[in-house]
Amino acid sequence: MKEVFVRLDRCIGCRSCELACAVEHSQAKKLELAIHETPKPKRRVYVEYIAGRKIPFLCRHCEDAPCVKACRTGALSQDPVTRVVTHDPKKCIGCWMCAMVCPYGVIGEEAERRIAVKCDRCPDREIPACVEACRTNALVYTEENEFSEMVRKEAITEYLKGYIQ
Amino acid sequence: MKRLLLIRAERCIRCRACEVACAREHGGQSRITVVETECIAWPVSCRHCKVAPCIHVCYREAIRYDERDMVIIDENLCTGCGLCELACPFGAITMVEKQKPSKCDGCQHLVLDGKTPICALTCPSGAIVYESIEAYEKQTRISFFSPVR
Amino acid sequence: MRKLIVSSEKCVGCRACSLACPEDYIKIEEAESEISVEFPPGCDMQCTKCVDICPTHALTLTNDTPEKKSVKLWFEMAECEACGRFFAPKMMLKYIIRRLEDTGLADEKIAWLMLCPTCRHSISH
Amino acid sequence: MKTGSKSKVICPFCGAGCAFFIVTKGNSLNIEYISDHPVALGALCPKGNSSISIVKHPDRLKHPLVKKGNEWIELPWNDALNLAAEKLLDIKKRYGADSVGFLASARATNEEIYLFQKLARLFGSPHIDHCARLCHAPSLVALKDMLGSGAMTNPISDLANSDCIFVLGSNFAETHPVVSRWVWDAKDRGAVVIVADPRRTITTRIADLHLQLRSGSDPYLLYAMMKVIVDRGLCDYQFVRERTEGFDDLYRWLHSFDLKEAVEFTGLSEREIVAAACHYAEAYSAALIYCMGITQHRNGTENVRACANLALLCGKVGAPGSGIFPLRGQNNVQGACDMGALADYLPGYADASNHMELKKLSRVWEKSDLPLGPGYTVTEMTNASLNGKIKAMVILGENPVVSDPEASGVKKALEKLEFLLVIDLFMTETARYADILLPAACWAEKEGSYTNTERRVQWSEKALDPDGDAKPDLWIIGELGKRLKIWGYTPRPDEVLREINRVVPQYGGITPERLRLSKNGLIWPCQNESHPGTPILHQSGRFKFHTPQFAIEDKGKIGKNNIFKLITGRLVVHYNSGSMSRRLSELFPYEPIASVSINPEDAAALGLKNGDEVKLIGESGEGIFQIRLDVSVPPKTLFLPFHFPGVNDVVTVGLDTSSRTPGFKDAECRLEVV
Repeated sequence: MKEVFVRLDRCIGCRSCELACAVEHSQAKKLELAIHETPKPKRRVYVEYIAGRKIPFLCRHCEDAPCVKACRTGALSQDPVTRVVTHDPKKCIGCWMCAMVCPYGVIGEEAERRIAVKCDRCPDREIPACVEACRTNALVYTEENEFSEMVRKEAITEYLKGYIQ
Repeated sequence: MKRLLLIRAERCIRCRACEVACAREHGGQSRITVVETECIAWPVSCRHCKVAPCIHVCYREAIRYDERDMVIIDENLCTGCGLCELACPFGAITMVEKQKPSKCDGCQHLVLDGKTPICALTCPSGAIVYESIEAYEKQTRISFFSPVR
Repeated sequence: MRKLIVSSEKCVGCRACSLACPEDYIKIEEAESEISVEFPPGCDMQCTKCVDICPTHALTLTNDTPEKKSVKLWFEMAECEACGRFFAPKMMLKYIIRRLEDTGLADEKIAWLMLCPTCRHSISH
Repeated sequence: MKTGSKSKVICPFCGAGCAFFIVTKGNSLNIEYISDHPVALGALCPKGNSSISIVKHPDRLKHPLVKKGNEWIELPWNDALNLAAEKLLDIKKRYGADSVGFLASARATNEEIYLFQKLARLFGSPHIDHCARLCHAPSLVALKDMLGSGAMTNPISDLANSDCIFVLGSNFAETHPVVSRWVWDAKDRGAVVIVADPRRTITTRIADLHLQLRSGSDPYLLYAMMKVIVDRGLCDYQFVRERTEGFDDLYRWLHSFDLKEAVEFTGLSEREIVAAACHYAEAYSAALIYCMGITQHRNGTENVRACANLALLCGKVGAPGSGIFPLRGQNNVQGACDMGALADYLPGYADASNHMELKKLSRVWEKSDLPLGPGYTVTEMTNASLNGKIKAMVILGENPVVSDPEASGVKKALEKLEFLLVIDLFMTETARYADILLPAACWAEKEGSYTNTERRVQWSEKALDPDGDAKPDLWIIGELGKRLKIWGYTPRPDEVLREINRVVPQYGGITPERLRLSKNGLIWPCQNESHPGTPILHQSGRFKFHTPQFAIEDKGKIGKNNIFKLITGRLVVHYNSGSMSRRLSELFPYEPIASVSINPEDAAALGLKNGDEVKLIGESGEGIFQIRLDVSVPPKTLFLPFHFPGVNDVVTVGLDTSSRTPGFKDAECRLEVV
């Protein structure tokens, strides 16, 4: 299955992913229209500056997702095949159990309705909006083995560079 | 940003300070219960849901939101039927003597004065916090990727 | 003396009337997996508390002469899925599901309603 | 009486020294939290939250009582005090002044404790001690010797700045719940928390690394860690070179120390020891928290020395986030030590067996021939009473019948006394043996200063007048002194504190005026009025390494013939001897009886179920307790909370040689199914 991988060393903290995410989850799906919408479009990916590093946080769609377990009403559900955790706003009662058990802190609040919002990995798109928007390829949407292969290749290139010099 | 009573369950040391403080503040009946299992403990109290089942189920409209979006019970309208106790997804409403429901009112008397609810004030380990979801989640994210770990 | 008419379809066995009655005319009997509510045929009080309080409008008081026999309704109790305790009449839970219809929460079965309030304390389901 | 008032008081329970406001409105009391208080940001544990119920508790003593035969007779204050003084003077005349023992309370104010020890010493008895002897006397002896001060080096909130927190023999989440906030804050910053404890406690839930070592093998663990650190070159050589002495001896000793032996003895794997050592030594700043799991052993002083050695070796002393944190138990036990209510120390930790120091003190007190120390300690006093060397005792708010080991012996000793004067809030187990029982005012009913575990001296205000005839301890001690012809008048707290300023050098600048004005109190050492206080000790100065000389006797009895290791400890909802917490309806229902925790495997082997009763047989006493199956207790070990009378009947232990602290945690007992 494809996952969104994060390459921490590549993130420059430009927050393009946050913007793209909010636009993607607006009604109009266009930046110039989205900014006037109510409820205000909300990002589901968060870039944090921690001790000089920039780290994008987005839902890891955990295999054994604590948020799904904690959800009383079944608003959060996990696809049995893709393991994507989706949130049904109709069933959400705004109790914040999911936010309290999430180890990554990636469940946000839709301020107007006071219910949870979280990454749904852009069901309407081939590639999630945040990945597409990332200028530095800090976010990668790929298969797990392809990602490790990529990292391996990069590492060997780096190593060879030093060797040749 | 609306501030809420949120729980950092991993911090709970099941000391029950919240229960004692809550009982003192609300005339002897604690509205928060510390639940413990072998590996974790956490305080259970009303989550003040936005779509609150207890409000929907109450046919007398005795349960409502106050100015700060906390779910409160109007004791004068309540008949003690126990529907809210059964409807609550968290078991946070208990019926006490003479079938009066007892549930967290988010320390309405303190919060309206600009203070913090008593359980969040007294929690020695900082397991109960009174802050916005935004701030809470940010704290979670930052502590997840703290530098030394 | 007024006649008390009970609608057995509407009553869910919530016990509110019994608690409201100032004279304890409405009697509750609890068995292991069942609960019974016994309504008197009539009432000589000038109060309508039970009628006012009934969530399902199952009770009416009329000025007819009451019958001799009292009405006894039996309700099956629901069993907690986690601890196996009988905690509430099944009808009452059904009524709650009906009340929650407009929230979008109501499926044919709401997960947490199958647990007793104590078992709902658990952090995960 | 002030009505509708708000007074800042210090919590009467543990040593953390949380402050809160008592709000009185007519007859009702309530708590208002101080959310910017430095100890815990205004948080209170369940004990602190229920503390105001003590004030109006119906069991409070209201009048002085005198025992006539088997009955208590109420007496006016004047008569009771006259009678007490008469008896004491009579015993002094017949047996000499040193036949009277004095036990101070670690929960009275500094002023009261100072005046009490002054009373004892001016009366002519060197036998003054208090319950620090039962907990942190080894810290006092060892740390004073090695670092120069026997107290916690950094404030509690400084734990949040640590990168590694090493917890030894402490269950602070239950004993000092407010400490856990700062440990969590450090952890959120990325700190590593290592907890060494034979049990799996609430504290070990916080831990990243839990070292489940065998009870009593702490020095082996510590020296094994030091050996790893030295072998891998992880010590702070600059610190060792510039600021310490005696490293060579320790190095040589460590060279001959066998890691395998430690692995065998502690029951830990070598990997765990190495991991703990590397985390501690490599962290930028590291804190070492220890508590009674270290001190209450027959080699308690040696254990504390090992802790200090480790901290010195890695240079983790005297910087923000780096220090040694012995958590003290009572809200003023630090102050009681500072005030010299100890058998071997005068006020300000001057040596009681030193003639020069006594001479200095006698100049201030204007009386020559002060008694030469060291006097009897808490446990020695009861023994001396059994030998007939102590004939009378004055006990200020202590409960040795519950808190001392071999409680049956203590009871016999108190019975044997010719005269026993007890000053307390309640009819405690000890008070029942008194000849005269004087009712004291509780903490909210008097004013004075308290020193918490981080050396913070705080002023506690008077919130209300005592019910009935109860009087503040200071007044009682003053009046008693007047009748014993020691001084002419009863001083006020301010006057006593001013005398403390002159006598105790660390308190030189902690004047009543400054204390009342300062919001967060002052942290000693504070030598003069312009000194701001010293939150972090040992930022400069030289320290001494200690060359270990310990031997752990393993009698090898445990595990055979139903002999179990017995660990006693605290529960979060109870406090020490329980004379307060067992009376509080808020706390009592959580833990109503002393139930003994046992590993389910052991219980299954004996055919025991939850709630069954067993008989525990110690060397000098026995008791019947209920069983609680608990996986957190290791096999062949029992855990018993010591807040209940009867628990210490089972505990029979030897004393630590240097500090004369009983090794509570070394106890063993035989279990019999009833």
